Amino acid sequence: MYYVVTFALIITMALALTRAILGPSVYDRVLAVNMLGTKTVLLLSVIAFLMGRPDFLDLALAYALINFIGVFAVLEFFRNRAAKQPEEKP
Amino acid sequence: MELFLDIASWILMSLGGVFVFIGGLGALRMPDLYTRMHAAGITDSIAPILIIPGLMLQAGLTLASVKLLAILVFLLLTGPTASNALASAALLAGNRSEQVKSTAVPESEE
Amino acid sequence: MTVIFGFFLLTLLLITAVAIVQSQNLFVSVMLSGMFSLLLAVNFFLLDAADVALTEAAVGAGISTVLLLSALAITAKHEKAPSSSRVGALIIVIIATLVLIYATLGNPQFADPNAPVHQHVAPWYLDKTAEAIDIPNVVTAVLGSFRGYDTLGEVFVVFTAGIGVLFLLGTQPGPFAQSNPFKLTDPKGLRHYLIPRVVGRMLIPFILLFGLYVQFHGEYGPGGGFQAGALIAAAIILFALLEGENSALKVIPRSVLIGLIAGGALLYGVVGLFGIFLGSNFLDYSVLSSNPVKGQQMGLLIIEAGVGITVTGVLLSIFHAFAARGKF
Amino acid sequence: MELLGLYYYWVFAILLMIGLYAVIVKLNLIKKLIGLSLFQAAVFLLYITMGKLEGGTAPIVTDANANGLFSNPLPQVLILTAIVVGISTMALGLGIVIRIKEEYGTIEEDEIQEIDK
Repeated sequence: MYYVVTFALIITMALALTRAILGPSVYDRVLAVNMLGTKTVLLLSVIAFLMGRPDFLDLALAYALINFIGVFAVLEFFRNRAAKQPEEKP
Repeated sequence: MELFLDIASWILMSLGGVFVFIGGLGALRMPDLYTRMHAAGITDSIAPILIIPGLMLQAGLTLASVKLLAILVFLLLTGPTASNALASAALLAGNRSEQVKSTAVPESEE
Repeated sequence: MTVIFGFFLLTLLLITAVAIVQSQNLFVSVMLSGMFSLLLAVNFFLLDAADVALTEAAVGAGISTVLLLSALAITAKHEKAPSSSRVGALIIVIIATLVLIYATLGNPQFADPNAPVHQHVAPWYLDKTAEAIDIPNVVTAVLGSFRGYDTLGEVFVVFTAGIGVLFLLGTQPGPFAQSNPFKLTDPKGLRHYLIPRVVGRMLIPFILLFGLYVQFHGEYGPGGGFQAGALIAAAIILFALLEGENSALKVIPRSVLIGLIAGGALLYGVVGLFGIFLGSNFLDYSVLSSNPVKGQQMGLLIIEAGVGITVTGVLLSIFHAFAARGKF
Repeated sequence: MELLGLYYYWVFAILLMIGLYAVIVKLNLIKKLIGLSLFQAAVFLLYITMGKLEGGTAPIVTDANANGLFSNPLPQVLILTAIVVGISTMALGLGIVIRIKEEYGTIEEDEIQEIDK
C-alpha cells in the first residue's frame, strides 16, 4: 500500500521538477521548489514506514521545520530588488 | 479492529496520493502563476492532512505517532505561510494574473 | 521495489544536474541546486544512510541556498553567454564518462554482500560498538571514538574555512554594500510580510529545540554535532532574515561567534589531551571515567558538543560576513 | 538485472562528468563553484552506494533488529563530515569570488584575464 503513495509522490516530484525547469517566471520556480520540499517530507515519512524503521522520522521533521527558510531567503532577495524599482501603475 | 484500522489508513493514504498527483498536475498544466499556486498550495495542505494520519494509524500509539503529529503541525504552519509570502512577493513585483503574459517579469530583467 | 524508486530518483537527480549546468540564469541554478539537495537526501535515505541524509537536510535545505543567494546579490545574477568553443570540453567529458562507465563493469554488484568493502573493518565496528561503547548508533561511535582523529581533522578544516572567510571579508561593508542590508525598512514590505514574520518567529524555538534534540540524541538515532550545528545555525539565520541582521547580531555578537568557532575545536582537542594526561592515548576516552564504557560515552557527548559549537559558529560567521558585505 | 545493478555507478560517472564539464566550460566563477558542488555530490553518492548492503538497514542497532544486517557505517561517517566540510569550503570559495568582484568588477574568467594583461 505504501508503494502507491510513494509512486504518486515520486511522479509528482517529477512534475514539480518539470515546472521548475520550464519556469517561466522566477516565482514559478520558487513555487516548484517549495512544492518539492513538501513532497519530500511526505516521501521521507512514507519511506521510513516502507523500510520498517519508523524511528527515522527525524529527517522528515528536519525538512518540515527548515525547508521554508530557502523560500524566505528568495523573497528577501527579491523584495529588496522590488523596493528599489519605481512603482508601476497598471 | 486491526483490519478496520488498516483499511482506514489505506483509504486515507490513497486519497492523499490522488490529491498529491492532482496538485502536481495542476502545478504543471495551469495557465498562469496564481492558478498554479492555487493548485500547489491547496494540495500541499490537504495531502499531509490525509497521508500523515494514515501513517499514524499504522504506527499506533508510539513515539513515531508523536513525531508524525509534529510533522503535520509544522507542515500546516509553513506551507500556507510560504504560499502567502510567495503570492504577495509576486504581487508586489507587479505580476498580475489576468495579463500575466505581458507583465510577468521576464527572467532577463530579474 | 525500493531499488526501482532509487532508479527513478537518481534519474531525476541527473535531469536536475543537467538543468543546473544548462541554465544561463544563476538564480535558477541556485534554486535547482536546492532541489538537487532534496533529491540527494532522499537517495541517501533509500541507501540506508539516515545520518548522511539528515546532514544533507540540515545543510542543503536552508544554509547553502542562503549563502549562494547572498553571494549572488553581491556579484551578478547572470552568466555571460560562453564564447569559447565547448566542443573540446564536451569530447573530453564524454570520453572520460565512457572510461568511467567501462571501469564500473568490474565493480561489485550494487549491494553485494561479498563486496570487499563489507569484508574489512565494517563487521568489526558493528561488533565492537556494543561491547566498547554500548550505544545504538554505530555511525556516531565510529565518528567520535573509533575514528576520532579523522573527525578532529574535519573539525579543524571547518574551523579553518570559517577563519578564512573572516579574513577575506572581515566585518565591514564592501564597496557594493548599501545601508541596512536586512532591515525591514520598507513599510510595504512589512505589511505584506506580517504572516511570515509571525509564523517564522513561532517556529524558531522549535527549530532550536529540535537542534538540541539532534545534538544529544545522536547516540541513539540519526544525529550528532554536525547536523545539530547546521540546524541551530539555520534557526539563527531565519531570525536574521525575519528581524534584520542587526537584531541577530544582538542575540549572538561577533565576539561570541569567534569564541564559539575556537571554543568548540578547543574543547575537542582538550578532551583528546585529557586522554594523554590520564595515562592513555590521544582521543582515548576510556580513561575519563572509572568504567571504560561510561568514559567512552562521556567523551562522545563532549566531543559532539564541541563539533556542534564549532559548526554553529562557523556557519553563522560566514552568513554574517556575507550579509555585512553586500546588500542582499 | 546485472546491468541494472551498475546503474548507481553510472549515475555517479555521469554526475561527476556533468560537474567537471561545468568547471571546465563555464566562465562564471559562481557557476564553477556550483559545478564543483555537483562533482562533490557525485563522490558522496559513490561512497554511500558502496556502503549499501543487500537486505541491510541503517547501522543503528535497536532491540528490534539486534541480529539483522546493517549497511556499512564507515562510508557514512566519511561523507557525513564531508558534507559540512563541503559547505564551509564552498563558502570560502564564494568569499574569494566576492573579493574578486570587488577588485575586478566582474566574475567572468575571461574578463578577469583581460584586465590582468
